[in-house]
Amino acid sequence: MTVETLIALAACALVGIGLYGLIVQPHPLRKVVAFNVMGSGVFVIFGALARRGAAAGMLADPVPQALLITAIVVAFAATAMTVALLLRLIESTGSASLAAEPPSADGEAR
Amino acid sequence: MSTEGGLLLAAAVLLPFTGMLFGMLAGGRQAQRIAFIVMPLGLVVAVGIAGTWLDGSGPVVYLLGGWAPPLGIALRADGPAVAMLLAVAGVVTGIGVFALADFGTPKGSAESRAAYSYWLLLLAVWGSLNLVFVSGDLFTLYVALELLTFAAVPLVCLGGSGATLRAALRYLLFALAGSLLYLLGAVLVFGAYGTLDIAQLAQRVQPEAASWTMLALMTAGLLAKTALFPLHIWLPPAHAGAPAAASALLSGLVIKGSWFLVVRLWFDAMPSVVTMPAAQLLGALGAGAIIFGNAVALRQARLKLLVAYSTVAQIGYLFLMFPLAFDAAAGRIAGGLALSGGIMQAISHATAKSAMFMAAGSIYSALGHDRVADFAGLARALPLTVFAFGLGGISLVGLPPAGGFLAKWWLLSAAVTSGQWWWALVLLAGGLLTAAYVFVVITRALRAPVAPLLVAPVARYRELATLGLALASVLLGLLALFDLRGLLVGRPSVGA
Amino acid sequence: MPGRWKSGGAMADFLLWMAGFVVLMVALGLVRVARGPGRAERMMAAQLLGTGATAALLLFGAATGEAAVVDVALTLALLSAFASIAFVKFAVRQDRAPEDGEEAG
Amino acid sequence: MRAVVSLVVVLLLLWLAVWTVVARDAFLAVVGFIAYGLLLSLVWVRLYGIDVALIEAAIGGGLTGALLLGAVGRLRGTEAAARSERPGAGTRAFAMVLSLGVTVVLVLCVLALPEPAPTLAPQAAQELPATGVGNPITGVLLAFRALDTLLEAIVLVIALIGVWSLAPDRFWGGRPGLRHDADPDGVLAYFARVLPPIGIVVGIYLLWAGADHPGGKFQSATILAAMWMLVQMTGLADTPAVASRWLRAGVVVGPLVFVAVGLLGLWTAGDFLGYPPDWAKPMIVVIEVALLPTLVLVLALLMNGAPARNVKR
Amino acid sequence: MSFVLDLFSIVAVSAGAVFYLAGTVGLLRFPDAYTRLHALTKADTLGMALVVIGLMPQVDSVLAGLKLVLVWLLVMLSSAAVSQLIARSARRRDART
Repeated sequence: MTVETLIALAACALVGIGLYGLIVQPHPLRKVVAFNVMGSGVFVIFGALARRGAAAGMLADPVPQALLITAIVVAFAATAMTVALLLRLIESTGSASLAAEPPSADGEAR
Repeated sequence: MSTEGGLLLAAAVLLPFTGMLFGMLAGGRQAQRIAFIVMPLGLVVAVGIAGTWLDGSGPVVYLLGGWAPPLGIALRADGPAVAMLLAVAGVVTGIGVFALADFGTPKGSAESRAAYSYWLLLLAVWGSLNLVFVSGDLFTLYVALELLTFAAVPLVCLGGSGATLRAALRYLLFALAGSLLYLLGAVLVFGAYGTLDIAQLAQRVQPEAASWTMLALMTAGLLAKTALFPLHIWLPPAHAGAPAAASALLSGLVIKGSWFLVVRLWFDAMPSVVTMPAAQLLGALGAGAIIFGNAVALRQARLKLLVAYSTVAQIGYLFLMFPLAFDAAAGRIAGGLALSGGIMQAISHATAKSAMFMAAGSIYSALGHDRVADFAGLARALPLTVFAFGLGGISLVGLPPAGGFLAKWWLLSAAVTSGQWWWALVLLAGGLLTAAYVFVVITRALRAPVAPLLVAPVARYRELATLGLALASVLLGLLALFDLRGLLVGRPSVGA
Repeated sequence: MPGRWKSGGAMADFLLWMAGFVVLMVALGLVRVARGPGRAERMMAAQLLGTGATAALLLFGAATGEAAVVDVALTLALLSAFASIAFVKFAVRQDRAPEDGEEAG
Repeated sequence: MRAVVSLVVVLLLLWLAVWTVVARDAFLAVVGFIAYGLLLSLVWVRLYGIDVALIEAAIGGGLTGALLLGAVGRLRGTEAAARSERPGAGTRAFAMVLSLGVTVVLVLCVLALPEPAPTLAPQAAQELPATGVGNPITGVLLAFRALDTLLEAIVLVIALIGVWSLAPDRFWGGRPGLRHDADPDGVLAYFARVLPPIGIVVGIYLLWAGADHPGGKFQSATILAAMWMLVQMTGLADTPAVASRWLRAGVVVGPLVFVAVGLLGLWTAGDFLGYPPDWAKPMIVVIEVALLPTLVLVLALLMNGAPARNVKR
Repeated sequence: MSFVLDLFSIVAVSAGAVFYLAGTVGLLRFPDAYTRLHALTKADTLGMALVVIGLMPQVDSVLAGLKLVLVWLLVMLSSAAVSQLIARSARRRDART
């Protein structure tokens, strides 16, 4: 087995680990961290595929690598938005619980 | 190669975004003003694309920078994309006019948070949706999905209350997880076939277990974003809690983005991978959504929640077309009647549901509540709005000549011709349940009030915008007089 | 900037092993974060983490022969210094206001 | 032999991932995640993705880590409340089975990938001279797939609008985030005076190097954003108010210039986002330079969060 | 010549690695915050310095060498600042109890 394959397989496990955390951890911040682990698993799979595509004097396929840069930056934006929303929720309600409450109690509708 | 007029596709995507950027810079009243400059321009671009498409013989194509796929990115518009572009441009304009009442910035007043954000996010949603419709590249579509998420989630909690923040956070987590699954599938596609271009993928893809996994991953992610039963739990609180002008956008348009992407994948990108059991599974989830959503909607005491649960049900119809489009003889999924029905359903729901949420918003601001039980006298107080709500309901139920009727008629015909009569039963049962809750709302509103009903005034243009969208939804059915079906799907978007 | 590290063959193998060793050491240091007892220990482990990873990256880069890895190490050194400050501020804030995490230190 | 070291790194990575997910509190999870991000940049080097390693080192370990740490400090006891919501054994078993299933399916999928792997490297190598840049990744980001990069800048701007929109109404137009007091001890302040000049030099260097070698605007912007954050965190400078016109101009300049250069390409080369021969490199440099303020401002402002204070009058 | 340089690299890098080992062992085994800090700073500064010095002969350009030195300077700087803050934090804690 090549090292690229080894890394790709480990990345598959990272996706699984992240997914588990995303489901099991009740606190949104823990979900965000798990989401990042899962995301990095996806990214590393892509990176391993890029390395497999080394050709034409390049050590890796540049197209997936470029896409990865985009994806990592987008994932950061997603994390920042989740954190901002979470902090605002805590500030506003004092709770971070995502559990559904009867939404009819809310008079927000216009 | 780019086709004649292909540049319009880039314009359809970048016009709303550029407007958003200028609006962000200018701020205050200018943000709203820029949105109203972009709306007619966007309509013109959409009509221009439709014209170009009618003149040509295949999809409208534009290669950005002249770089051909797989290295470059192609934008493509086929029948369904053109139909969705037009519908979205129209609905966005209608919602925009309606939103002036809630988010208008009067001359001389300071910039307000909600208004500033609303107009920018409205344009952002529009640009993202257009990108979903015309992009021919799986990764660009991933970026489009994230764009849509980032634009839609803040709309949920524009009001700022705790409950809406919670709904927004739930929505965000669902949407992010969904995008990630989609990206995972797209990554594997690239690893297996060396391209992210949908047209090239359609030619290279092999019906094998790995391809099936890729399609399943991408679809699962998109279903979470579309809120298909049983992944719908984030939707009702989010759509019911948002301000009406935002709910109309979210319920009418945003969910169509991820749904349209499922259509792209199943019909255009990997049609040979789709199997009959998979299509039946998607249909079954749709059927579950129809029955569950309608049944829960029937039990709602508040109008906005009722309309939100109705969205859960209507999403189900959008997925009934997948088994119906499966050509058992050829062993593959094919467009035809069922696809036309699905697209028509999406468009008629977009118009009808936006109108219904807008009506619900007007009712709320007039009465100060939206408890259906206390609607007596409403029809006399707000005749136009109640009428618009009723028209939207007619389209949802599927009575002629509404667009919803045409959509369901096509779906029913497809069910009959393909011998899948059980889906026809679901269609009919869903229609009955829908009729029941629309009927409840209308009869309550028609009742004479016990005491004179006190209502706050509702701006006339607001009611007219609602009525305009509702009428559009009802009149869509008249398109049956033309050979619309052929236009919707007559030309393949993929291949030669 | 262009060009490669001179190291190759046995030297590269040695550097790779050293990189692996440093990574392992740093990871063991993490155990201290979990054990605590105080914030001081946690901050120390974070600091060790940053510098250790930087050193490992340099060794790793020298072993793989990619000259640009020095840039990665440079970035890592900068950003881990930044993260350390965030960490210290976090800890200081917790020290000052054990009940209320809201106050910025 | 060499594979053993890779194996050690990979096993550590998995251990840290598990740590992050199951750690007993959010603080430990975040520290684990920072360590995980550092280790990940090693993996990227091993996969010969130096550009990716740069961005991972900057974002994964640095910005995201600091962002999450800041959030942990403001959880206000919601963690203890969340513990009571921990799902039961049934849900956990279900999640375990689902995650394992996904992992196994992915592993099978990866093992089934074709050999030799499909690649776009030859095509990229063939077309790269037309772009005038030497770094193929910059070529992909700003020529072949320039649309993605433009859209990415727009994604960031939209995310920023979204984050700002979370502000309470009374603070609209005010400054994002909490106020950071100057550090009485002075060590931090000293640090924050010495480090940024170095960071700025490194950041500009990476932007300059990006045309032909690993590096580029994203890596550069992340470092510069971190330096700006450092100055803010140590109380040396305050965050600008979101009503500030120059701030907004800085945020939108990148994508707007990008679109303008795209239109210039339409006029001169006949393709939107295309480049006429010989002019490709200068046009790419213009875009990179224009994107820099946008990226720096947005990355830092995203970390700051929603406006939470009024401007002092 | 090359052999001598390689030998130099091996000795220096190995010595650096030993300091990392010592730092980690110290962090895990030493009894209190101050002694642990002592162990940590050894790893930080000396370990890093030896690694950088050891890698010096392996680079082929002045710029790369300069960047190596810059990495080391950065680590020194942050180590100095952070360890001072850590010590203060520990002292505050001890003063309180």
